[in-house]
Amino acid sequence: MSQINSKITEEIRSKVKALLSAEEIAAFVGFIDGTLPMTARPFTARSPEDADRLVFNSFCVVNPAVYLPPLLKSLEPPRRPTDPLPEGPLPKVGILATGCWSRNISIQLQENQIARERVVVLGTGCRGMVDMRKVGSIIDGREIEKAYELDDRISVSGKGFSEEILLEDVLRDNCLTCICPNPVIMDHRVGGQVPDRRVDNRFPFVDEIESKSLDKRWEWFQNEISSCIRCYACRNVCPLCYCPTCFVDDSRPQWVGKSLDPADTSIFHILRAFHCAGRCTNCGSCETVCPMGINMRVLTSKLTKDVIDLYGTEAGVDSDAPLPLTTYSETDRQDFMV
Amino acid sequence: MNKIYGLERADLEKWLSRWSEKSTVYCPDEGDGRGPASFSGWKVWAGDVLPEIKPGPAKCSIKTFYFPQPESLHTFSTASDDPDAFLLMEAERDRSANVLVGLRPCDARAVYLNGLPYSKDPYFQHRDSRTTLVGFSCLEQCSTCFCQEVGGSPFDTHRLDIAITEIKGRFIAEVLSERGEALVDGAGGAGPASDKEIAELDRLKNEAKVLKSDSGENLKAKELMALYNAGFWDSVADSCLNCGACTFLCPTCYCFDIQDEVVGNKGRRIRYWDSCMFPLYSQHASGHNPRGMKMQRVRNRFMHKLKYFPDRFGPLSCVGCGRCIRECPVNIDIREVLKDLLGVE
Amino acid sequence: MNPYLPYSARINDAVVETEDGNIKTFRLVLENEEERRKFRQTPGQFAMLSLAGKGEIPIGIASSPTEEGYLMFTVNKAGLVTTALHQMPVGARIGVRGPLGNGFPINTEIKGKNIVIIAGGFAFTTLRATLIYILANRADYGKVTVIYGARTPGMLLYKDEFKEWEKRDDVDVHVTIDQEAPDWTGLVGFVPTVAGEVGPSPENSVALICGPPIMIRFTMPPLEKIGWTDDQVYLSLENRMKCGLGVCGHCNVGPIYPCKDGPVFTRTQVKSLPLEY
Amino acid sequence: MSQSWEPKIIAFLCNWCSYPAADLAGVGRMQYPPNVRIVRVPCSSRVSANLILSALKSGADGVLVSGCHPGDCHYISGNLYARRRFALLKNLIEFIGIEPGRVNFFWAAASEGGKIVEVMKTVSASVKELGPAGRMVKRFDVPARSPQQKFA
Repeated sequence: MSQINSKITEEIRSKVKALLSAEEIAAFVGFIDGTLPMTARPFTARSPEDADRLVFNSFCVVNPAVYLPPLLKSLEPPRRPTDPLPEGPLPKVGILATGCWSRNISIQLQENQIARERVVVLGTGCRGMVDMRKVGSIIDGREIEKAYELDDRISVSGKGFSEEILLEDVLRDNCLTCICPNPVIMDHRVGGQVPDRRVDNRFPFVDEIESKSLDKRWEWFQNEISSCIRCYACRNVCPLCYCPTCFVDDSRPQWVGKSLDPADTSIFHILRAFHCAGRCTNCGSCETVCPMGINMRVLTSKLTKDVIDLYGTEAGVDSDAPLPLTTYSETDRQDFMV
Repeated sequence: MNKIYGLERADLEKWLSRWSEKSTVYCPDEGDGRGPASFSGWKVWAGDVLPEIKPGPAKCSIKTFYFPQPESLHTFSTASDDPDAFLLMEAERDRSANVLVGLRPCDARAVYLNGLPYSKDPYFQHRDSRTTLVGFSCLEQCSTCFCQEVGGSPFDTHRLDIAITEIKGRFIAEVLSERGEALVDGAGGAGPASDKEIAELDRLKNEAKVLKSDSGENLKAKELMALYNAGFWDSVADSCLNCGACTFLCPTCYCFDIQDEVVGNKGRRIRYWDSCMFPLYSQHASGHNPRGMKMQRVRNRFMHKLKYFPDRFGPLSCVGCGRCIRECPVNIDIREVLKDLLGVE
Repeated sequence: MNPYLPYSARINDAVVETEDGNIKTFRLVLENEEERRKFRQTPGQFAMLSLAGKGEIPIGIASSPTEEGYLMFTVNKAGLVTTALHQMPVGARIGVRGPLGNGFPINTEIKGKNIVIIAGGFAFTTLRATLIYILANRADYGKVTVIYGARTPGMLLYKDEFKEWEKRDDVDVHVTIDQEAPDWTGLVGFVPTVAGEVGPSPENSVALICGPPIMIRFTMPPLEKIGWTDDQVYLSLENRMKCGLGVCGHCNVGPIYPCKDGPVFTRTQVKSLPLEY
Repeated sequence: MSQSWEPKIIAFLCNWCSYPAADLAGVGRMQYPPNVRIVRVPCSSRVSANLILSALKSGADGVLVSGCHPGDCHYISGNLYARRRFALLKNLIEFIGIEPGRVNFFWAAASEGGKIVEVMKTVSASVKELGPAGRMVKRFDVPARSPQQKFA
């Protein structure tokens, strides 16, 4: 067991147990061990006993901020949509937050999806999460039956094999280009501060695609999305996606056809990414949860890169700075225009 | 008594090339492991060697084959000068004969299960009647496989036309249907399996059967509303993202939606996969949604598979392939739900 | 036979029913003579109306099989297809797929019984079919009582026909509106209240109730008070439907598919189901 | 490609400057290419990515979006917000391989009838140069995503 992560786990458990026992929070969003090796299941702890099941490890790949707005809403007393919020304090929710997760919480605050006084953030530094696909290619696609985590390595074994893998070799690409491993907002700290990662190039994949010719880029894009089954896992796992009616569900007009037409799937991916422009925190959930292994994060990374180039903003890092697409400058570049 | 043949690898390859003469032969397509997986999961057999068939079910289920995404039901014209404008005509159907080699018994069982609600569906039946399924029994199961718990078996033969079991480098082919016989008859080159091989096959089958429990009967005996009102649904739903990954990868999730598409003055009515995980699935035009809450939708998915379907048709609508367990972004495990349901008094 | 392929029909007539203009009754004539002859609906059944390029919608058949040669559908403008349908001119082509569902058991369970029809607002459509059928086979049924209400006089359906029915002495008609309105001389009050006042005897009777869920909920207590039981009450369930054949999955209420097993159920049956409609 | 092919271009013009500019061009009997189809919108910021991509999907060979000059927006700053979105969108769709000339943005004041005609001519010519749009256009001849059709 990883010393660092087991210490964080212990601290989370005791802190959450205390918060839940004292009824300071009604629920806590964290992770428990999954039923398969190297998985962590997002979990909502609602009782002090639940807190004992919480864990933190290198397999917490889903950004828990996605659960925050609906969970807060569900804890409000039932009322009609037009009725005002009842007077007095409403139940609070605790949440575990690493750097990127806390940036998403910050964005949700900026976009008025959640109220700061109802959220208790347990912040922890993050050394990156594991990409199962990278692990899979190292062990040649064989099935992992047992895995355990050490501080800098993972040991995996299955039928006829047993290997130790360096954590650094199997971290997700978004974690390898992480600029913000420590939380930007927090109420309680668990674990220690994690040193910033040295990142020479934050957008290697974007650069790689940009260097291709137009036709090659189209070919890459079409190939990338060709296996999309439109399960919308990437959309649903994204903490930025909270519209009551998504553009894919609009019927009048219908922006996106419902079946697997390449034009429709292209538009879905472009618009999904575009809606994250200037808001994406590079948490990597979309890419991780895709059952088909589509690297759709390249699109949001491209937008992030352009936002930095053009408007100099970093999503969710500075909660006082407005989000880039909710503001403007009179001197914004317009050399793209005819 | 089924005919049982014993083949060397080369004999089997010879069979495949003979079949290729009259039909299109497909085999599993796992992709190269890098980049996105292939959507269809099936590719036309290249005509060379028997493809490697990995243990456990392929990434995408046989649903990609039986329920094309999308399937054109009807076509029509919207041209103002066409006297038949806006008249729906039956779309042209695929006339080719197909042989699918290398699917796992769970996928074939899924075709059998889907055939129950689709018994009168002309599109499904048309495709099924032109498709011969040659399955490979599972000598090795994945940790996510649980077919024995839901009425299947690694040697299940439901809907299979030919079941092949690899024993000590030789392939033992059980011919199970007339369609299977028709394939084998013309192909030649294979002798009957030896008594020893047949005995070994029986032994393997019996061994697998021992594990079988009958969750299906057990759940059928339970009261519907007791399962419906069980306490654990909320905690299952707490983690769920309400995406459609489980339903779209599931071989027995067969729900579809119908929609019209028009390009220029040509139109088509298509049906395509829909998922009960999506809020829009059950939403009325008035805005009222009978399953407006995430928990209700999660519950509906599992209740349909494990209670509603068996109550109506008999078997559970789950083949235990474990795809949903492997691919669920938040590790919702149907085995846990099944256990919870079985525990309901 | 492809059950997904609609019959082709033409809009023969379209009448605006209500003052808000949102409800129209369409009279459709199937283009093929033989199909016209073969199409025999049971009151309470529905059909898929199919607008090529827009889609399909399930709509209750408002005409009785005794009205030969045409089909009637009363359609509320709500979504994509119904809006397009409302804009279609007389003579336009439309697809009809059906009849679908079970319909009221007019020739079995409820034959020979006293019939109480209770409806609210726009839900009178399949009950119109039922009433017309019963009146055409009057001798097969006992006393017939109709209780129908809408928000305002202008929101009542089939106004001319109601005038005719009110004149007849073999059917007892009570039409009510929610609130006093100028020039309205009839009953005022909600359907449940009126149903309580009329107090139809449960003896050898069945009630066919269609309307908004809230109306159904409040109509039951006054009926139960005078001895009505759940298995005497027939309701029609609605849910989002796509195929109408019990395959696509959309309309399921627990284990049943209203499109195939229903839409008509006794209240006893409905009560045994999850509340997912 | 035959010589007679003419592109279809959808122009989203804002109600307050660009549409009046096109109107002025008409009043002044200035000719603009007939393959430009104008859609009047309240403001250039009304033109979402959805609209632009829908135009391409529905078979437009080119898209033109025009609003008031910065500082002149009827709604004070609509076009300034839009400018950021357009910049990002244009980069993104070119990133995935849509030809740079397909989607065009410009500003036109109500008095600039001559300028709008010039832009329409330029865009029309450059789209014609690019040829018919092939990417992101919805068609029916694309095989369905099922193996038997994919390889047929």
